[in-house]
Amino acid sequence: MTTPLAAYTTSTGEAFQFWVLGTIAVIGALCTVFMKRAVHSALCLAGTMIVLAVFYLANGAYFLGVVQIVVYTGAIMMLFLFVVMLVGVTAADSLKETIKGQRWLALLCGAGFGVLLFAGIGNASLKEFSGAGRANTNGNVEGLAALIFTKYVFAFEITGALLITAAVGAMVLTHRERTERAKTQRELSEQRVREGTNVPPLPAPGVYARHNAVDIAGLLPDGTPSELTVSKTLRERGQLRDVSTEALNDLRALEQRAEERLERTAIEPETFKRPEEASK
Amino acid sequence: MENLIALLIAAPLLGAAVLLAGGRRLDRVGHWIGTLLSAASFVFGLILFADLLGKNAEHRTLTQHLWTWIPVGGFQADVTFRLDQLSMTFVLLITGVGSLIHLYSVGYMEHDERRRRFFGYLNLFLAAMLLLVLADNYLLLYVGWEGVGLASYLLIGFWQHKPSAATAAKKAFLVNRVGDMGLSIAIMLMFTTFGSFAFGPVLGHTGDTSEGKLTAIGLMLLLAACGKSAQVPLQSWLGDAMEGPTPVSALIHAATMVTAGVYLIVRSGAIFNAAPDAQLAVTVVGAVTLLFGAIVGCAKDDIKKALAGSTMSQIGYMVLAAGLGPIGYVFAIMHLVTHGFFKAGLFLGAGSVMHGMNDEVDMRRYGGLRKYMPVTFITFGLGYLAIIGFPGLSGFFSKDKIIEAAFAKGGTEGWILGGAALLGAAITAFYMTRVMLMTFFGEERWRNQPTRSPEAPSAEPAAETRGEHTEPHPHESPKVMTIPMIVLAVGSVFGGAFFSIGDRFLNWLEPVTGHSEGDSPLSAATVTGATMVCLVIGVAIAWAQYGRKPVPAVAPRGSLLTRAARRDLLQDDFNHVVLVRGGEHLTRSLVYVDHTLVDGVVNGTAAGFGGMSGRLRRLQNGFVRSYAVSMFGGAALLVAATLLMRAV
Amino acid sequence: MNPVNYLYLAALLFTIGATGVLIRRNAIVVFMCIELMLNACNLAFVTFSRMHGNLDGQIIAFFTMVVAAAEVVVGLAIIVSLFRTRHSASVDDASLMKL
Amino acid sequence: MSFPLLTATAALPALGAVATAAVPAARRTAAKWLALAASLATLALAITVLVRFDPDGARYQLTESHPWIADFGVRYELGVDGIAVALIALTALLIPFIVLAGWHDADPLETGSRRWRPTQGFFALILAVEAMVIISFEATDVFVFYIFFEAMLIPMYFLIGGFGDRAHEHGEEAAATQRSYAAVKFLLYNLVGGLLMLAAVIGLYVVAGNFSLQEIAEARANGSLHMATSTERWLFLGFFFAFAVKAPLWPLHTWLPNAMQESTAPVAVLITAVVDKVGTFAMLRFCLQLFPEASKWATPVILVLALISIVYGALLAVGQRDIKRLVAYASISHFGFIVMGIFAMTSQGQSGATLYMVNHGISTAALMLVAGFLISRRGSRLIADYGGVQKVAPVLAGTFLIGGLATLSLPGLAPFVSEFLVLVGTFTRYPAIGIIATFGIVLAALYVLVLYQRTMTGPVKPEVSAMPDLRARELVVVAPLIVLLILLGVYPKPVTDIVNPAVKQTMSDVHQTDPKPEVEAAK
Repeated sequence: MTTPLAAYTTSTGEAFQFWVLGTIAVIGALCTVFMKRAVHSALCLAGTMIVLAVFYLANGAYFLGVVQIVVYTGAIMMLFLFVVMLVGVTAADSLKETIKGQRWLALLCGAGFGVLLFAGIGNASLKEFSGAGRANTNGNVEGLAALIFTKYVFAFEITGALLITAAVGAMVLTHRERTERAKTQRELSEQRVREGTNVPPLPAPGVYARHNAVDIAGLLPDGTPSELTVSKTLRERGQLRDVSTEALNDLRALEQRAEERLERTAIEPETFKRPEEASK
Repeated sequence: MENLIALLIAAPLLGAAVLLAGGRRLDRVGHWIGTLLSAASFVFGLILFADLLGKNAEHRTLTQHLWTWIPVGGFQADVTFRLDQLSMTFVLLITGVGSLIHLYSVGYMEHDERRRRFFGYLNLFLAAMLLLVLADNYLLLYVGWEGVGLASYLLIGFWQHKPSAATAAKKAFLVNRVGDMGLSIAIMLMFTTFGSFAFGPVLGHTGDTSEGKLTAIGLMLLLAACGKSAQVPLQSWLGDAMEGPTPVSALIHAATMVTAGVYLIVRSGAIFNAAPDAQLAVTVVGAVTLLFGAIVGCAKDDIKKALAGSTMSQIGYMVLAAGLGPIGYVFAIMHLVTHGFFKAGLFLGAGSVMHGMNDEVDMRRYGGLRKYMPVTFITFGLGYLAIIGFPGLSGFFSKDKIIEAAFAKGGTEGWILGGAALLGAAITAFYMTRVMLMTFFGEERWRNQPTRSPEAPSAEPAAETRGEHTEPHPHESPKVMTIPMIVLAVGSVFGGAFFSIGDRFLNWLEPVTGHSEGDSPLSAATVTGATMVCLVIGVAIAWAQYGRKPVPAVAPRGSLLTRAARRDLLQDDFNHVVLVRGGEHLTRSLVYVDHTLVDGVVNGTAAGFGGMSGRLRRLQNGFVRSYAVSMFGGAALLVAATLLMRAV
Repeated sequence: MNPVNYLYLAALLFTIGATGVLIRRNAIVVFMCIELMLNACNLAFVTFSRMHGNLDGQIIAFFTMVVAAAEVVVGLAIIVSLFRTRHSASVDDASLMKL
Repeated sequence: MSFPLLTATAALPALGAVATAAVPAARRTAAKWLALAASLATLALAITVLVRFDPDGARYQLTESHPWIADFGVRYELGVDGIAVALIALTALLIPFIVLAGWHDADPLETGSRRWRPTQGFFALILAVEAMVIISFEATDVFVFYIFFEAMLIPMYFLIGGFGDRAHEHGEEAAATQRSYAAVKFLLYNLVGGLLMLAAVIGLYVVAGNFSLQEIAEARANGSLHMATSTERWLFLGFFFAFAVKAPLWPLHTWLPNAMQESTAPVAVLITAVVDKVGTFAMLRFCLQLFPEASKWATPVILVLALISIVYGALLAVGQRDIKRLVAYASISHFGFIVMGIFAMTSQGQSGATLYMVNHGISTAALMLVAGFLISRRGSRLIADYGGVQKVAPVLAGTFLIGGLATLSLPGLAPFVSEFLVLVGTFTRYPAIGIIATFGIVLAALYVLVLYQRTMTGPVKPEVSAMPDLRARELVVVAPLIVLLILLGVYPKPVTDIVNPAVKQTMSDVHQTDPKPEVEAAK
């Protein structure tokens, strides 16, 4: 596939490779768009990018191919994944459209645009190919370097500046300025006592032995879940799993079996509310 | 000598300016200033009169050019005065009677705190009226014409705190405005026809144009005359005009202003002579009005309104005469002058009666006043005899001549008109006798009852100072009021005889108006006889009804005609229903239309744009993705466009 | 095979990415789709450089990558802070541009 | 290069405006005096213009001409003919009275009111309007005229929207909203007109190649500049529409009642007596001179519209309950007369119309300002709230009556002369229209007298029983106007002498001569 010289037509190998990987790339792109979960989209996109990297290589852009893999798939996509994690891996956003007509318009525009592009390329009459060979006569990387540091040096410098600016900007955006000194443990506890709100440390999640995962709220005596027991982040992401109902159901099942074991008549649920009747 | 003419007008004008702009500091002397200046105007008039008498008949026309008023292209209006026999007659009448009534008012308005303004208005009226009769062109005449209208408006509404007075004033001005419209249209017609509206060019060239044009002009002038002289159909304002102080009724609404219409017609005689149809219209209007007024006069219990009705009918006589053409012009003016005397006298008498009766105007609350106010009684009586045409008194001569002239018109018209005139004479005799009897004879119906009848509240605010709700104490008026009455009585006794013996008046006026003896089917004697008979009949009926049996203090319901006549023969009701109501509806609907339709279209457009933008605004739903869609669509379109460009 | 197919592929990927941008609400996925579009462009560039036998196309692609990297950094930072403030990564929630 | 008198006349009030605006907020009274002084100085300059102007001299005098935008052939060209001189004099004459009458209208309200009323701004805006009006009377370059014709709207907008009657029956907020409605309506109406005119101006440039009124008019006259009939008609319509909006002609009139009703009396006078005159003036100067054929073509329609304005305005005035609205509709009726006179195409009609502009300015000023004094006393604009005023304030009532009589054009007062001239001028060519228009004088009498009766006569209402009579300042405002009304009514010759030659010129521009009377009796 690393044909040094691509002429008017390419080798069948490359053709084969194109058709196979191209399909994969398209599928990956589609998945990126239509996957419910951001993580999956990210992974599919990564796949597409790798395919593209291969295509770069196939087109004789060795340097770019590598950079594609290292920078894009390596750095950028990972950045994406980090953010996804931050926002919540499991958060699956519905693909149901809320804006009226948006989806149809989008598809229409997309299709139309695609058709136009194809038409454009189609009648562009791109016949002769001088191939990447002549470009890469004295090495692809050297050639690029020569160009970057001579012809495009200013652009290069400016992009560098741009990158730095972007980095600073990202820091500024994400950095939250502390207006006051962070409270120490001691101060916090004192404050709690002073205010009289949950003087003891917050209850731990999963008071039932069966459920001690962090994302399950502990139940209050009346069986309702208590938000306090779960960490703030999860609460905000709405990733609490509420087990109060199933706990009650389990309890009822337990009672049921106990009754059967003791050969008592099945008790209607209301006997829960009238224990004195149950006692006779 | 010509320069005196301007002074005639200047004197009262100055008076008006001084009195109205002078402010309160003139309150104590104001009335004397006014009287003096009108008297001065009268004196100037006399001087000029003497001057005219000194000339021979055909040179008795003085003109004075003051300045060019409106010069635009062919449209040349000058401020030029023309004093000939006709206007001279009026000048003397106006200034003379005017001065007398000024004098009278000094006493009559004594208790009114706004007396100064009253005299200011009176002077204003004199100036305007003099301008009217002295003008040399119709436009300047128009100025005087509306000027007197203004003065009458101010004076009728002098007691503005009374809504009735204010309304009456407004009504008078509006009805007059309708007439003025006729005058202005007439002037325009003159301009388009003759290229001028000065008396000379217009009246001198009536032969050069079509009769149709002249008829149109004539009818328009007639309309104007109807408005000013309270002729049918524009007579409705005169009755209400009695809301004004009595001297005003005497001067403006009896002696001078209301006769301006007659002046206009006589002055435009040349036009009417050339337009028989217009003349016929004039005579018809005159005849109708003289009957109309007389009938109304019979029914009114308000002494002033009764007199107003009679004024209407007397002016009807004059208009009728004026409509007869050269046969009648002179007699129209003659009757106008004599009428000026006796009707002014009668009004002043009425005013004096009211003065003594706590401003009571209802004749049914009078009675037997002759021994309490003898002077008033005598003067009023003389005026009464004069108006009914008692032989030898001035009314006799003038009215008799008119009736003759009416018959002299010839043909069936002549008979009809003459008959109307005769009938009118009979009715006149009837209602005047009625007034006389109810006021001065019979038992004293004002005894033991408060005179302030609730439905007829007192006119004068002065009354509030003296008019308690008690039984009145009839008393003779002060000298300053009686003297003018006496003078006028003398005039109304001897005026007619003086004028007609030796045809003095005829010879005096003929150069201006021209004169021709019609061919009367009846001899003068016959007509006189007939008149006498009618007179006697009228008096007799009145005596039978009001002299023999006592007059009820409350008006009986009366016959249908009587009730109609009390309501001015339903003319006001007609106006109210048709014009006032109709107008109100029209304006109200127009206001609605303007607001909903004309304005609605505009606001609708605005609202439309607002709605459209609101709908477009929905596109800006704030969702980044929909913006993105539009951007993407735009990009697609751009690509398409470029491709098309390359394809083409 | 004619290398033009690469261009067709690039066009296809670009369109898919664009549609994704329009369809998805999750800011992160939207970003991924943008990346996809950028990559499609890169592929096209590379193919062009092959056609013309010079390296400029690749240079452009290289720069694109750099810029993309910068953009991703800033964009993700924005998403994070957005998430902090409104506890959601949905682009529709940030609809303050509405009048 | 002589002293640029015309520029000075326009520049002086502009400078005055700037200076007035610059007065610190604390020195309110100083600003008032400054404004008054500026307006008086302008009056002095206007009088010099009047003196320096030679009625029998060249058509445009005191001309100034400097290149401005060379690329479009725009020149800063000024020049006055008789009509312009008369109107400039009127403007310069009225402004001092307006300033005096509005002396306290822009004082900050007593505490408790949320409305802030910048006194300096009020007077500065008035002066600015004066400057723009004057220069648009002077401009003989269509482009220059257009600019100021439009720029006028800005200060007017603020005057209408920013300053209303002190007391308002519906309370502060309602007043504010109504004011802004009126101001926006005024602005939109005139802007629409202005836009059409702009299109026409550009079209004119495309056709004629420059903006100079004189050059184009001459070229039109000697036929060197030919316009296709349709082109001329379209351009004419573009111009006329703008002017018809400005001088409200039915059915484009509805902005005027709102504007006059909501603004203070002096501003209302400014609108109807000064600003609107620009519209009618421009019809006379631009429509007739630039597009004579089209003007003749449109005459019948315009006359009918004017007729409708006359009768319709009068009828609506009768139907009004609000004093200011009543005066506004009366003005609409009067503008109908003016337009009718202009398009009657007779020398009487056009001289009458010009005279009418002057007289209507004075008479409306008199009536409206007195009405303003009345309203400021009682704090209500509704006629029904008054009654018997003449008993407590006779002088006020008297001046009000005189103003009203002038409005109903009583002979002897100035408006009569102009109104009669217009009627005659129309009658000589279109008798039917003339006669119908004559009904206007009856209706005028109706609405004026009804207004006077309801407000001034009758028993004294308790609310007005304590009403003070006119104060010295107010007398100073009203008395001269009344004197002027009488003077011009008795001796209008000076004005007609100035106006007539210009009118003769205009008549020859439209190739019209007065119809000859049937009988050549007078000559």
